[in-house]
Amino acid sequence: MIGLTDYLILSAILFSISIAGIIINRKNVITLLMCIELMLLAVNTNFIAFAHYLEDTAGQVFVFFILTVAAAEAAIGLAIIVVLFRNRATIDVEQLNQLKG
Amino acid sequence: MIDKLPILSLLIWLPIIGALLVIFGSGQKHKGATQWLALITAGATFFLSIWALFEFDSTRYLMQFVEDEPWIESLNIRYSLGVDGFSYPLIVLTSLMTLIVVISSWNNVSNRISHYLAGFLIMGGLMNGVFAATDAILFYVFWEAMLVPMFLIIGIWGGPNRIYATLKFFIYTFFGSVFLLIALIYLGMQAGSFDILAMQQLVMPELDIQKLIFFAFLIAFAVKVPMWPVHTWLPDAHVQAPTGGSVILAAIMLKMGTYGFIRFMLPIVPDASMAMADFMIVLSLIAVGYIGLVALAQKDMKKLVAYSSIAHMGFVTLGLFISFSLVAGKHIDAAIMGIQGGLVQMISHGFISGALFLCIGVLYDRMHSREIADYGGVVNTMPRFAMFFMLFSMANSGLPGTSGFVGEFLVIIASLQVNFWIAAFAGLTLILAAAYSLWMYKRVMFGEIANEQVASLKDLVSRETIVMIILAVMVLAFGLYPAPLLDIMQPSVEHLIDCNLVSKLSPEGMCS
Amino acid sequence: MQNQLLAIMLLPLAASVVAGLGGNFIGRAWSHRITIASVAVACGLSINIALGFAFGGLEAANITLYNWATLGGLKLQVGLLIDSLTVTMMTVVTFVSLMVHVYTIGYMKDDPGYQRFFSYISLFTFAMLTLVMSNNFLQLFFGWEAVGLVSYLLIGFWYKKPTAIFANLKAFLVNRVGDFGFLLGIAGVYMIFGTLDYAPVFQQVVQGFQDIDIPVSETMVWSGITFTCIGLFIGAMGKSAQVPLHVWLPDSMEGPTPISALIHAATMVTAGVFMVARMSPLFELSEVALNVILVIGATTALFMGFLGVIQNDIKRVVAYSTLSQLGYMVVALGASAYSVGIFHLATHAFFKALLFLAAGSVIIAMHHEQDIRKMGNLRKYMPITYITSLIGSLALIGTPFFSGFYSKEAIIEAVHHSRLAAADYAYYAVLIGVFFTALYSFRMFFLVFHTEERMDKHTRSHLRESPAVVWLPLVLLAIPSVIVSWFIATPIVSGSFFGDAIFVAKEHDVLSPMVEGYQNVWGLGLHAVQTLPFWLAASGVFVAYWFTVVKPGWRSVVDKKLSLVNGVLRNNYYFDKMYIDYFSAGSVGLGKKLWQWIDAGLIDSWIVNGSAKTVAAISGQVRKIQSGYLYHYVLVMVVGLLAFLGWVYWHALAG
Amino acid sequence: MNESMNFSLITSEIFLLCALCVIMIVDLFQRDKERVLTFTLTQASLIVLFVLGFNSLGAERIISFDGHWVTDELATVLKLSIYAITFLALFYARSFISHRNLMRGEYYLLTLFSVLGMMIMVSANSFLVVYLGLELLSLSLYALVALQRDSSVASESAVKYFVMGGLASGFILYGVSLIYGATGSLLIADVAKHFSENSIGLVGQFGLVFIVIGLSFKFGAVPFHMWLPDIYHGAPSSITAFIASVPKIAAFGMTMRLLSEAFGQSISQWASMILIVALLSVILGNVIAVSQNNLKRLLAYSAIAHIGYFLLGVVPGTQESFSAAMYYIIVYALMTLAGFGIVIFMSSENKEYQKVTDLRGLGRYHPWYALLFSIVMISMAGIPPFIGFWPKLEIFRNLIINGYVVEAIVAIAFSVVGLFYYLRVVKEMYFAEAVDAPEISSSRSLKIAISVNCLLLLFLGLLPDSIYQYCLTAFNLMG
Amino acid sequence: MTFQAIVFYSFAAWLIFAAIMVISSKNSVKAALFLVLTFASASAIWLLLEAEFLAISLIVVYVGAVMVLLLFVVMMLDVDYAALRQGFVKKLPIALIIAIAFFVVLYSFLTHGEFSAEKFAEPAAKAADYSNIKALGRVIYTEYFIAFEIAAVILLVAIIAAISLTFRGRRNRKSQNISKQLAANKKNRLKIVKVDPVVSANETSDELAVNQSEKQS
Repeated sequence: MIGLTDYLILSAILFSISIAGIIINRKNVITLLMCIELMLLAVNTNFIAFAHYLEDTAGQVFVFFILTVAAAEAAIGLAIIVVLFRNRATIDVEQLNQLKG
Repeated sequence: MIDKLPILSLLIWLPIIGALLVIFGSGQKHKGATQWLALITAGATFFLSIWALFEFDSTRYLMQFVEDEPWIESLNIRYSLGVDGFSYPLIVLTSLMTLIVVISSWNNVSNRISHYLAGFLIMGGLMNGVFAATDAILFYVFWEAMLVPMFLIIGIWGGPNRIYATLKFFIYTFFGSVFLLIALIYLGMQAGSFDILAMQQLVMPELDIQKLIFFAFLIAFAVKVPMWPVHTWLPDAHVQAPTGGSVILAAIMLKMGTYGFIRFMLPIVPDASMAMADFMIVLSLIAVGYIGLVALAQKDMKKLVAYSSIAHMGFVTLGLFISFSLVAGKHIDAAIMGIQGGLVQMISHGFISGALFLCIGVLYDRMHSREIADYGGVVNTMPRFAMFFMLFSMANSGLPGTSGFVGEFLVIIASLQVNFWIAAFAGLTLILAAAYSLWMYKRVMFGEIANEQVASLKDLVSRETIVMIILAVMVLAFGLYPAPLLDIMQPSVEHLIDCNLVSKLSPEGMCS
Repeated sequence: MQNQLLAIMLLPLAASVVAGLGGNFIGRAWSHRITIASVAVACGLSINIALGFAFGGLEAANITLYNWATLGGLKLQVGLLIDSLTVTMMTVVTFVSLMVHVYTIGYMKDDPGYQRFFSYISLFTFAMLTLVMSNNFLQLFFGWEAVGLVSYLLIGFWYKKPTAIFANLKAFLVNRVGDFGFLLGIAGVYMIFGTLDYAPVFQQVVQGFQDIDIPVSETMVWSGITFTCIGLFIGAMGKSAQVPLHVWLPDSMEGPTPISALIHAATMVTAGVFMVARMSPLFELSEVALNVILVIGATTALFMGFLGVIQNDIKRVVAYSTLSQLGYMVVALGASAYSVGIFHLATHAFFKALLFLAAGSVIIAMHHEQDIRKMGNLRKYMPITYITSLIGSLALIGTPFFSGFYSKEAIIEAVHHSRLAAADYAYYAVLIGVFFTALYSFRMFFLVFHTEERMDKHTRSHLRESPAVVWLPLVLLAIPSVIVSWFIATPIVSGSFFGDAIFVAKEHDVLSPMVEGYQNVWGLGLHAVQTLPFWLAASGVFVAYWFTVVKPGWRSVVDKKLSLVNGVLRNNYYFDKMYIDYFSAGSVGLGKKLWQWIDAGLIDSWIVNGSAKTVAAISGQVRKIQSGYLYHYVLVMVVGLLAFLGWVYWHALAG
Repeated sequence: MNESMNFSLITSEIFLLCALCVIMIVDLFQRDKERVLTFTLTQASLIVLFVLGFNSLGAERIISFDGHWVTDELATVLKLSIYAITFLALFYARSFISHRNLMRGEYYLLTLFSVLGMMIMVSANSFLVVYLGLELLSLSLYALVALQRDSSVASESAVKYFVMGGLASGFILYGVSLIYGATGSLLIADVAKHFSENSIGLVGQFGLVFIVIGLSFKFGAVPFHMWLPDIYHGAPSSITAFIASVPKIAAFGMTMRLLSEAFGQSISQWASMILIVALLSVILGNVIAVSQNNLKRLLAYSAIAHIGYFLLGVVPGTQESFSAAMYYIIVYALMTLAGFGIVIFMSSENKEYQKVTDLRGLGRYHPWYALLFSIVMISMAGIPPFIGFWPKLEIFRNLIINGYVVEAIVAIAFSVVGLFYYLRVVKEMYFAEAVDAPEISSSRSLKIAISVNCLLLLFLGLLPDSIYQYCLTAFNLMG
Repeated sequence: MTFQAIVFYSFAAWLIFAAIMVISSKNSVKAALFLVLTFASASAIWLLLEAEFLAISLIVVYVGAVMVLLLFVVMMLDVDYAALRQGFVKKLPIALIIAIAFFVVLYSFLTHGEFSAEKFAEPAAKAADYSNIKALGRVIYTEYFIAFEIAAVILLVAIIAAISLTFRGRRNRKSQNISKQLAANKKNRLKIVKVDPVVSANETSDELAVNQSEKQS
């Protein structure tokens, strides 16, 4: 039988993968954006699983808003990447080290 | 009439307001106006402090000229001022030294004189605040605020290595005072208010807590005094500071450490102080002996005087901390003698070290060197100066008849009652102080004219002479007749011994 | 009387201030006029009071001037104590001072520091008077140090001379070593008696008091009285130049000669003797202290006499003679013959001042040449100086009927009668000392005034007797050098003059047996030929004559035979070497090392700057964590998250 | 009280939104390069907001909109300080942005949007609204940082900010999801009720960890601080001044809502975490700042240290300590604004002076500004009588009262390290010999703004109660 | 194994596989497409959880809008993907360790018992006329009114921000900036590209930043 725990573990896996993705990815900023989307997906799955098992709509409403925000976030994130690319002609994460120390 | 005035507030704020006027009112172009304004302010402050002296009731130990206004109501911190026999002489000393610094910097500071004078005026006000505050946090505010103008004065008008010296000075003292803050907060919490007198009334049943507070106080005040081994900021600061800075530093700021001992440490944590008295005595004696030897080895005049200041301040702490075993041994007179000796030493050292730094400043203005080796035979070209310098050197070596003698004499006399070795070590100052003071005098002043520069020296101008005369009169007056000073402090000292040095481990025996 | 006393004390001070601060304004002549007038008045008043004590039945007076400090129940006051002892000292001081003032007019007439000099010696007179007239220890200490200060100023009067400014620093510091003991002694007085005034202290001594033990280590305890007395005596050792604190006195001859006469022969150096006599009630309580005094005094008397023999500087010979004579006085004190000590002090003041001033006269004539090997046969040119010098020398060696004879004889007798442990040593020391006193005195006398003329032509052509202002004081001093003992010997030795001023315990009384066999001054003088000291002195004069006049060549032979002894003596028993090379150089070296290793090295470099540097170094390293790479940032953040999660989880499992 | 749909309770928010729309439209038709009208309208609306907020001081606590919204003294005071400091920050920005191709309507719009976001954060009473307010703020800030489109450092910092911020939002959300799972509600009141009735449990604790870490990130506390120096450094100075100051106040509001209200019963769970984070921040921030040569970076690390001190105020968890922390954060905002104000001030038309050594000679040639900047630095170092001392005093007092003596000593000891680098700035201004006078081409508005700001640090320092009493009333501690 | 389980495990497997591919694809386009797959799988899982509206929104919003935007940008930026993949394997272990550690912590606490089937039983089936959309719609405009409004503002911000960041205005101005020309120097005209990716230690960020700011002016 599939229980709440299974969903939660699935989302935990997704969460871990997204973190690994951020750490592992050294070349492409866009992939970082995707990793964040993955992370939000994991969170959403959590919320929905809880909402389902608690028989409550609040979780689903939250997810609804997270989706909205995530969309807005993606738009702004991509815009920033575009600006970056225009300045540097690269989106290599490893070259984002002008600021350090 | 004078009792209607908020004297202490005036003593604090008058110089500060004057300083603001000096900065903003006259600007750089009107040098004369700037100087006169500063002089008038400092003079008015000093006059006020003297005027109030006549109103000062020297038969009471209670705080006088009390002002008490709410300041930070949410924390129960009050703007409360008051003076007793401990603090009022120091306020007069501060006002006088500020005036002297203003006069002495008349012609020899060319760089941004208005800022320079304003800095000293502000500092004068803040220092008066330190001595007048009866609220612990107010005290702390003045205590810390005072560092800032001094930091700038040393840093801007100081010698070649001034940056290192001034940073060291500031950070050293700040390091000390943060522990003070912690202790004050704790005490404020226990006492329910930050009133220092309330703190003194506090019963502190646990010796360990007293000891913690003791060490917090110790770090803060010992740095300021300064006691060995936290003294190394002082020689650097002195050497690099401009003349006025050295004068204020030596004459007033060092006194704040010992004032802190009297105002806070002894009355608030008497049991811990008693338990640690031997430790403090050993540190004081190290200051006398060890620092005396170190002073002997100095090649820089200011450094030498700076080290000698440390050694002399050792007598203040010695006088304070021998009082415990004297009280315990029922030698009340000797205890009074020790404490009074320490107090007189504070005032006297203010004059003497200030005067010595002024003397060195006189030479420095003319030769731009503080190295003893650069001088020799100055007496040939500056006989009048030589006379004053001789007087102050002698006073520094504790010659009877000068104020430098009184404190050391009383402390040594009292200390033999405690232990022979304390007296013997303290007595070493007779030899060491004479050795370093007079050896320096010999190398600088006596002998054939050492070089061309010395040959072209000009003797004191009248402005310098006036300053020297004032200080010389003070040094001699308090040396020949210290009774008025002692009488002012007497009730406070007796109260300290009767009520504040008694155990606070239990409420019994404490004065109410 | 109070006004008179104040006038005695303060007039010289006022004159000093006027001459010192206004010297340039009032000019040379007025400077000496004012100072001499004031000292003359003081001298006259002193003599007046002294006569009052001797004949007019003046009572001892204890006057309080003002309250110096009140400390709880203790009052420290400034005041005057006038009794026969004080008056003796006042008279001696003011009289010698007056002589020196007058003499100075001639001696210093070309010196640019003329006014300053008068100011200093007047100031000295004031300080010395304060010392002797004091009625308490505080003021005593004030005067004590004040005379030291003026001595310092005067030794270094010619401040361009490197030797002078070395000597004055040395004098001050050595005196400070003595004062160190003195101050502890005063502290001891306060500890035992609870007051610093003489009167109550002496009263307690008489009425009984509780001595206090001073623990100095786990097992050792000192008696408070002994400690106090030795402390006070250490002060006296410094001021009165007793071994081993004597080293400053020969060097102090770098000062102008009038000063040597006034301060370093007649007055200041005797302050120690005076002080011990003044404190006689205390010293009587401690036999240990008296023994110490005897040993120190005898050693000084004898061994400094040895040194006198080999000196070639005219003033140094007199200086070592002074040291030796001070030793005699101290021996008298140690034997509890305080009055005899003071007696010798008084007589010595006259003839030693005379000798110094005579030496000064010679020096003027010799154009500041002080080496006696370059003089000779001066009696031809300077008859007055010659005669006065002869009188002085005879007085010094104790020729019968001269004043010095009585006092020295009394000392030797007193020691002879003393039953203290160290008395035998002291007795033989002072006896041998008599021989050497005669030897060095007349060695110098013959070399200067007899023998062949060894000075260069130029000097010889200018040799003449000194002017009246110089020789007049010589004559005026020569008179008391001869006669003063005729009048004062009896009252002093018999104890009637000092009365209560000096206290001697019964068991220490050495004067009574002396007084028993004593008829009068003439008898004593006539009796002298039967005594050993007389023949010792005579043989001393003879040896001096033999080696200087008859067989001058033998001198170098003896030098060679005794080269080892000679070396020790030439080096002043290596005291200077020890003090300068080891003590002072050692202190400076130690200070330097402490400063460099502990202050600059350990505290500053290691702890203060070290911690600053450590913070800066750590900072420089830690900032590298901020690599600029996003994935590092995320990594740190996630590791932080993991750490917290793990921590919470671990806690939850544990709790 | 619990009211639903009472729009009068969100008057300020509605007004701001309307004003925003007006300004947006007005700006569209602006031909003026200096955007005077936009600026004026923006500042005017902030003034109106301030007045509105000031009038609602002292009102009782009302929870509305089905528990999602709360209006209380805490929110009002925080909002007032947000308006005031934003108002000042915009003055600072004015000449700076006009020289850097930043003078666009969006600058003001995005600032106002972030103000709106912050208002929401401090008034939010549910996790959902908190989150939305936070995102509104964050998104505006991401955009603001990147607004200088031709700057490569600005865009780099924007990317870093964005990625790290997204990650932090993810953490907070994951935590919120766990809390939701544990309690079944998103409303703070319900969560608090749940935890007061039930033990927090492992889920609650894990959720709490995620939330605490998210908050630490927003404050920039160690070890979640890595973004902060780079962003402060890279962003255009006027924007740095804004991000470094005002949002911290809002973050404080959020912290109070989440930690003190929702998890008020489980203080021991979060206090120890905050304590570690705070001490690490104090230590690391102060230490790293020592080796910084760039003024902006130096201020960034000093900000980390300040946040550490501030968080120490949160640790004891008493009402009084919260008010102390609130006092600290408001004062901090004022000080840090002045601090970055120095950087803005020193930036001329075509050159940006950012190195500490660039301040050389200021004391000699521009003594007034050197004095002002010294006040800032010394105030930051916590030396009385400047305002920076008082909140520190309060923080330490609360720590000691609640038994955190060792922590207080550690923190206070590291303030000595802090003093060192603050003094270095003063040192450069006054003591170092300047080759030539630093040129200052700032506009008058900037000069007035920085003078007012710095003098405030002094005058408020002399009258510290003037702010502190509001902080106390916010936690019902006075009157 | 129930149908539900089969659906769950298969879509979960897809989900994980796709997620891993997202983070490990060399090509951003591929990654984006795998992200689409991830979302699609997730939406299937959400359907299992009876969140029909959200599942559909996920597809519509993400796959339909966000992903398109993403791809659009990816295409537009014209990145050299060959260069972007270096050093991937080298850093893998750390990431793996972190991710696994993270997962282990989460896993152990999620299976600790607080989310056990006893506490969170499978909810009863909803009534036939239950509509997820209706249920959400009812609360969004009432209970969550304020949140909804804020979300609207957020979208507005996104629009403004995106436009202001990327819109470059009309490009037909051809005026000369004389001061810019005069200020030109070798440093800002000639960019020296470092071949070695390792940054030399002595070049501090400050210098770079100042160079940068000079270049801007």
